[in-house]
Amino acid sequence: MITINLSMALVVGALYAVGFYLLLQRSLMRVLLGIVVIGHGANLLLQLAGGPPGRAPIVGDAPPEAMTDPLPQALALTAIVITFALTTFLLALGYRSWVLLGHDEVQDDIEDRRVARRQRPAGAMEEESDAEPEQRAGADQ
Amino acid sequence: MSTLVTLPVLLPMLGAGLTVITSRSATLQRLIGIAVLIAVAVLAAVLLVAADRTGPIVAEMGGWAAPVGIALVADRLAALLLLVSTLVTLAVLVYSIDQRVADYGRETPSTTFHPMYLLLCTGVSLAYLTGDLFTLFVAFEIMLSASYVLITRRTSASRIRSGMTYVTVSLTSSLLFLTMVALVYAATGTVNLADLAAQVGELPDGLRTVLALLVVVVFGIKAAVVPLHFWLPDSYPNAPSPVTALFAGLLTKVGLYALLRTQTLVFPQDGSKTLLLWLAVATMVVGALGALAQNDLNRLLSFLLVSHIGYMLFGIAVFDVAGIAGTVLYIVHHITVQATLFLVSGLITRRTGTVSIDRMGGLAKTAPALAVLFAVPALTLAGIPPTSGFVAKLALLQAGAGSGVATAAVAGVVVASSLLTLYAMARVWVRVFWGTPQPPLSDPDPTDELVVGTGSTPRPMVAAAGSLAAVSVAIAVAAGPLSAVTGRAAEDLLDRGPYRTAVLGEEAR
Amino acid sequence: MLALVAAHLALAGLLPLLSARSHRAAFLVGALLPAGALVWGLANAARALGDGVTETTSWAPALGLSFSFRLDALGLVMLVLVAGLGALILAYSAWYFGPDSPEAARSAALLLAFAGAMLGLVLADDLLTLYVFWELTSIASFLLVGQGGEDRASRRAAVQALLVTVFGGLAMLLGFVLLGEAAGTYRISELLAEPPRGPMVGAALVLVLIGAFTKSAQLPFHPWLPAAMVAPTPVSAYLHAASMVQAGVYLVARLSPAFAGLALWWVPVVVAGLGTMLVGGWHALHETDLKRLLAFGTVSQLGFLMVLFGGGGRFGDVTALAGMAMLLAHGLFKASLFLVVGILDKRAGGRDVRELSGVGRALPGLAVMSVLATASMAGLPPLLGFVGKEAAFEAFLDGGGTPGLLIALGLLAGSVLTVAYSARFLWGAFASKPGVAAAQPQRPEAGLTVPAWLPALGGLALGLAYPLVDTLARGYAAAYPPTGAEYHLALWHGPGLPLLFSALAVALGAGLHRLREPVTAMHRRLRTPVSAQRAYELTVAGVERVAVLVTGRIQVGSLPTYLAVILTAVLLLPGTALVLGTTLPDEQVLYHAPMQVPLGVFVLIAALGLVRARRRFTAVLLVGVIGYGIGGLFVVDGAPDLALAQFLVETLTLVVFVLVLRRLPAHFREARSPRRVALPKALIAIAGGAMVASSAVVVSGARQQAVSDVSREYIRLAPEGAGAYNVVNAILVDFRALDTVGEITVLLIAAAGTASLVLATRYDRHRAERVISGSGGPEHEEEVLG
Amino acid sequence: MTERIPWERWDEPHEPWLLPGRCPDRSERTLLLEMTTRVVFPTILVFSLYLLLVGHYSPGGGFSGGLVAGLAFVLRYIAGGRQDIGGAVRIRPPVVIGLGLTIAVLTALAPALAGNAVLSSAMWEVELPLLGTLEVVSSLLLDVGVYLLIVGVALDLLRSLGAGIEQDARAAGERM
Repeated sequence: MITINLSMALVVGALYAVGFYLLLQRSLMRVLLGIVVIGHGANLLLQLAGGPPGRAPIVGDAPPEAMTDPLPQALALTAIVITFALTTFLLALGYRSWVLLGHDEVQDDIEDRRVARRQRPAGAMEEESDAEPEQRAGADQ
Repeated sequence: MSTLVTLPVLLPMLGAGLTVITSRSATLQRLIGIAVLIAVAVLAAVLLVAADRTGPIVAEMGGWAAPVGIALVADRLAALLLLVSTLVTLAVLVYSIDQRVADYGRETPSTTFHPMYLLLCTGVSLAYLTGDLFTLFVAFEIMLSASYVLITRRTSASRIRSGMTYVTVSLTSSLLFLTMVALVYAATGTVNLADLAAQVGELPDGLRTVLALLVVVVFGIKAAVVPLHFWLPDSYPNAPSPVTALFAGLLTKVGLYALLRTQTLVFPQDGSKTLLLWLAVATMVVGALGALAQNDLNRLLSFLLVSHIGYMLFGIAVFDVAGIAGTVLYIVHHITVQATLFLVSGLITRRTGTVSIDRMGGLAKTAPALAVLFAVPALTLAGIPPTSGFVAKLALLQAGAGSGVATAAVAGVVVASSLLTLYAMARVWVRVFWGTPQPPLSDPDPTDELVVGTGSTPRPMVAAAGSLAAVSVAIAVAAGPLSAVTGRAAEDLLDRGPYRTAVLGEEAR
Repeated sequence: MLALVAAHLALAGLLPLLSARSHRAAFLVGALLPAGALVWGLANAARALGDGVTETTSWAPALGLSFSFRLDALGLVMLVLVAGLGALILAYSAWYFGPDSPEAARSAALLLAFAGAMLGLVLADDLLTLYVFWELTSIASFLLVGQGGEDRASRRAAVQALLVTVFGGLAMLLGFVLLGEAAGTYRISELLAEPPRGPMVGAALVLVLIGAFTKSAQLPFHPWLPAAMVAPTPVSAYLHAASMVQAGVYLVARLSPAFAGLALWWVPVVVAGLGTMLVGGWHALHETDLKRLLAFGTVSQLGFLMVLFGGGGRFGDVTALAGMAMLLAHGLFKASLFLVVGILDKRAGGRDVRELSGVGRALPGLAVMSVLATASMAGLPPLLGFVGKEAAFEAFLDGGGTPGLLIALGLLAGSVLTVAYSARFLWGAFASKPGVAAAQPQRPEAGLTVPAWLPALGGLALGLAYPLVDTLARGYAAAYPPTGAEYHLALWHGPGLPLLFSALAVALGAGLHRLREPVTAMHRRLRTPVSAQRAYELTVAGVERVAVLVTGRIQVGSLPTYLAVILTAVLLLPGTALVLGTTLPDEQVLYHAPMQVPLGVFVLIAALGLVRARRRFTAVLLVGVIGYGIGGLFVVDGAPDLALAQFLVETLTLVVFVLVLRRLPAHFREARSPRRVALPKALIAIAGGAMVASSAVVVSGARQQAVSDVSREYIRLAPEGAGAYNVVNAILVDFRALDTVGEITVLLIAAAGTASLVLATRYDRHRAERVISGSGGPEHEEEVLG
Repeated sequence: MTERIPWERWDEPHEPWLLPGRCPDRSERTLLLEMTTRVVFPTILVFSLYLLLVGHYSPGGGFSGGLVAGLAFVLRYIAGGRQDIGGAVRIRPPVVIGLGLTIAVLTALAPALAGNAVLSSAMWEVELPLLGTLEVVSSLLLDVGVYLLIVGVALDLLRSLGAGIEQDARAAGERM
């Protein structure tokens, strides 16, 4: 049986696409919004995983067979709170970055760039690159 | 007995709650932290013995049998990893307390450190013990969010970038994890791992492959498998050394553990073997080459960490009793040794005032104790006999050699990257411990204000790092019983029967 | 035997304590242990030549790891060399190192540890046991060559020795494992009894040979050995002449009885051995440093030994007899000669051929002893070297056919070189040279001369007592197919080709020495473009270069790139499987509830607006709109609890965002990315979204029922089991309460982390000087405390 | 907390509950919002408690209750600034959070002392005058822990992201 319909799949897909796009930006704030949006998409997907709409799973209010699947709701609720918590944290990180650096953009790693710029080994094992020719000749024997 | 299974999770959590409340008292915080971890270590040892004798021990949370309730399962694998991890967390905690005392005196409390540290341990314990996919997600979140706080604590301008990289990549992987959970539930209607073992088997092959590969990617990010590893060398080295030691020792291993658990229990089909082999090769080679390109001691160690993840992945790829047993043994060894190396690196940078190996020298003369303390884990990591690294590597090589030409060829890559590891270590030795002694840089390294050379190595810190090195030695000495346990653990994992029966009852067979 | 080895290692650990008081005492105490090992070995000689003395201690049985030892004829010969020379050299060191030499303390402990490891290596009856000690000797060699690592030459030499020998060692380990897996055992005695065969075994043997070649400095791995001569002389004498470098030869000797019938085994050994013998001998002819001269001589002799032990299976047991004799002879004469060089270096002011003059006249005793040792090296009767060389020629000439003849000729050429460099050594060390001031050597103490005399005399004594050597060698050679006529090691076999070859070697060698100057001039002209040392350097530099290039290319340090790689991995792995391996379900539903459509459109519009938003506040508001829209969808779905939580959390999220946005600039400041960057990002994002959407549809097609079995149980159990009618709440606080506890933990962490990040900011402005090792400043902590 | 009040004056107002103690800047204040907040605040708190208790029967629970209470404090912060929160809650937010977690974990562990499974719950029926029979479930205590923790988190966020950032801005000489 089909539990996830096309329109909802489209909404989920669009949320992921927008989220992924924002995730790939340099501003930490946009990255954060991307994460929030993907989180929304994931929670919606989780809820949809439970099956088609139905009555709220409250015993007494509805017959059991008409109820929606309660487990994904519980899981999604947990996930929502977790996403919220991490969002807050990342927001604080962005704020601190702004305070320290004057911007909240994600910079490239300095050390990585340093390695990438190096054309040749900075002195292989042991200052080999600057070994005197005589010494090499001696070692050639 | 089943209550004991819950305590490794709940005790650190309780400890965290209490350390938040007692955050004004340094002594109380430290006492709580150490007491909790000692208790967990003892518990883990008891669980290991019990699980080895009687099979997996299950705690049904709330008294609800799985899959209604959440089951915590201590089987040989989980109990073993729990024990080793706790020994490492304990040693690292003592080290960082010593460091704090050395830097700021006995009275200064570290408000957020202790709760976060204990919660990280909670997350790790829960990840090992849980028999539920969603709880695994929660466990990862506890562990990771605590790690976010630890890695960004007091970040400075030059370090905040690495914190962002770490947090963002981890959050991305968490969201992919959540997506995976949703898809798995949508397909099967359960999140209990033992239940999933049966349900996933009934899915169409193609769909099962999609889910299995998604799992590989999700846990591959956490485990830093090439090409999903980039974040690790950019972030770990920039944390304070005890934190790096903890992360390097534990967090990637938890990712590997999750991969191992799901690959064996839920997706035991052969489809991803070739893929995993290739990933293992790439991880070993790229990590080892990365290490050779570095001048920063911590980055060098981080790349080596990546390289050795490849070893463990190799064992999973081989996917027979020998391979899985080799991976488990390697995880046990590697958790210990990698943490030790980062602790020692912390001592070295503390003494020299720099992380750049080009600016160090002559430490063998000025700090011979440090030289010995570095040499032991360095040789262990390089797999020089008779250390634990050799034993674990041997187990993997045997698995590779006994499982066909392709895996034997990858065993050759294991050997080659082992040589590169030794080369990297020899280079550190030559640059840092040999040569002419350099005075400690008293003015802060311009690139890195967290490293200030004090020229001293406080004895308690050395003792903490040394005790971890001793654990590493003990693993080598006890290789006999240990390899027997890992062998039995691997049989359990591939059999799946004992685990499923323990969680779901007899009818699951 | 494990106890013996362990005692060495344990005492080595304690020696530094003794060295702190007296270096000499440390060396002498250290010498006692190898001496004891020698005594033990000789006491067990009879048993060793019989069934062998065995001992096994289990270590990790699941991995086939154990410490298994066996003392047999070959082991006994090696034991005599390792322990006997070890004791002598340690005693010699007691006088060699000055009282305040920084090298002494280190060397005493390391030499003794090395002796222990070497003992373990030669006694091992298990491939893995052998490997354990093999690598330990490499590490000991690294530390002994490098010493304090203060000068560059020793650092480079140490690293080269380590890399080359460990490279071989690791290859050998893989070979061992392949061999062990193929045979089902790692016990050498069992392997020899039933040699495994198969394609894997071929690969294994090649790998094992790489190990043997690197350790014994065979072509093309040999340059590390001459380079290692920067080490103190006792170290060179012990490790790099008499024991460690023989390990590769020993390994070949150990395994040859099982595999020497295979061309894959003996051909490479013999070819590499002959080549090494010639190249080493040739280089030795031109060295001016006596130590390097001896080192190249060692290289050459090791090649010779390789030929002898490798050829056993093809050419019969006489090669093995010759090999045993030469193994013993080489250890004795080479140790003695090295010790002589050490004495010259310390007491005669140097070891350069061009500077030493008249030493023979000043120290005639030393000269006599050197003549004795050199004669053995050159193969002159009545020394042990002659006995061995005779047997070698005999082995290949008698019944070896054309290959045998060729090898014998090669050995002859090598022997000529050997005689020539032996002469050069004597000339260089002791001759009076015109135009060079005569040296004024001090008289060396007995502590230095006696250890040098003993092995030299040993060569003479064993040469005369050749039946003893013959018995020993037979114990080993019995493992090979016998050659036609029974042959015994002896000084006199009557005239024949072998004797002629020996005589030729001496005559031609002497001639070559006379022509040394033109020959050396020719050597200079002939310098080859390919050199093994250059190859090593290029390899190491090449690896470094590749490392930097690869790492620089892939570790670009850019977060968006990393995330793009991760997303691409998702697209490539599960995405490909999704496209190739699954099909969309046939029947499709456009929507389940009519309200889903408008709400969905609402969310979509907000999402698209979000992409284009340039103001932070707008973006945050749009995210809020999405959140409320999803809350609405939850209501439609029949999830009021979820919807309530979603609305509340969304509100709180908005509040939190707004609190922070108060201080952030209104617009996103980042520059618009150029099209070539933006487009791939958009493509990856869209593909990712499409993948999630389609996998959702595919996955839901696999589902059997709407409400899962577990959830039916929840609905059934909630009222009486958990006392709750709201099933979702029952799951949260009862059935799956652990998740809830975990989740509030995450909230705690986030709150603490936020406080820690935000409240720390004010201390960044006036950076506290007391920030040490990054564990957090106290002021900051108090702030976070609240 | 407060000194003893003579019994005959207990009905006189003795805390300025409609106005915060300090007024930093008159222009920054909206009296209407402040007044409304002050009136609504207790009501919202009561509602949050209702949500907490009613969770077992209809939508609600510790989560939603805690969030609602948290939002009530947010409202007070928006209306009255950080001093106002300090006036309402005297206990440090991290301690509230820690207490919440401790209660939750202790609730989880308590059944183990009685030999039951960890996190298992017990039920009691309580006769209440007027309201009738009430089923009390021990897992309510867990919900209380959750509630406390979430309130604490909200307060802590107001302390850090709210007051903390404000203080930063003031130190940097900005107007907010």
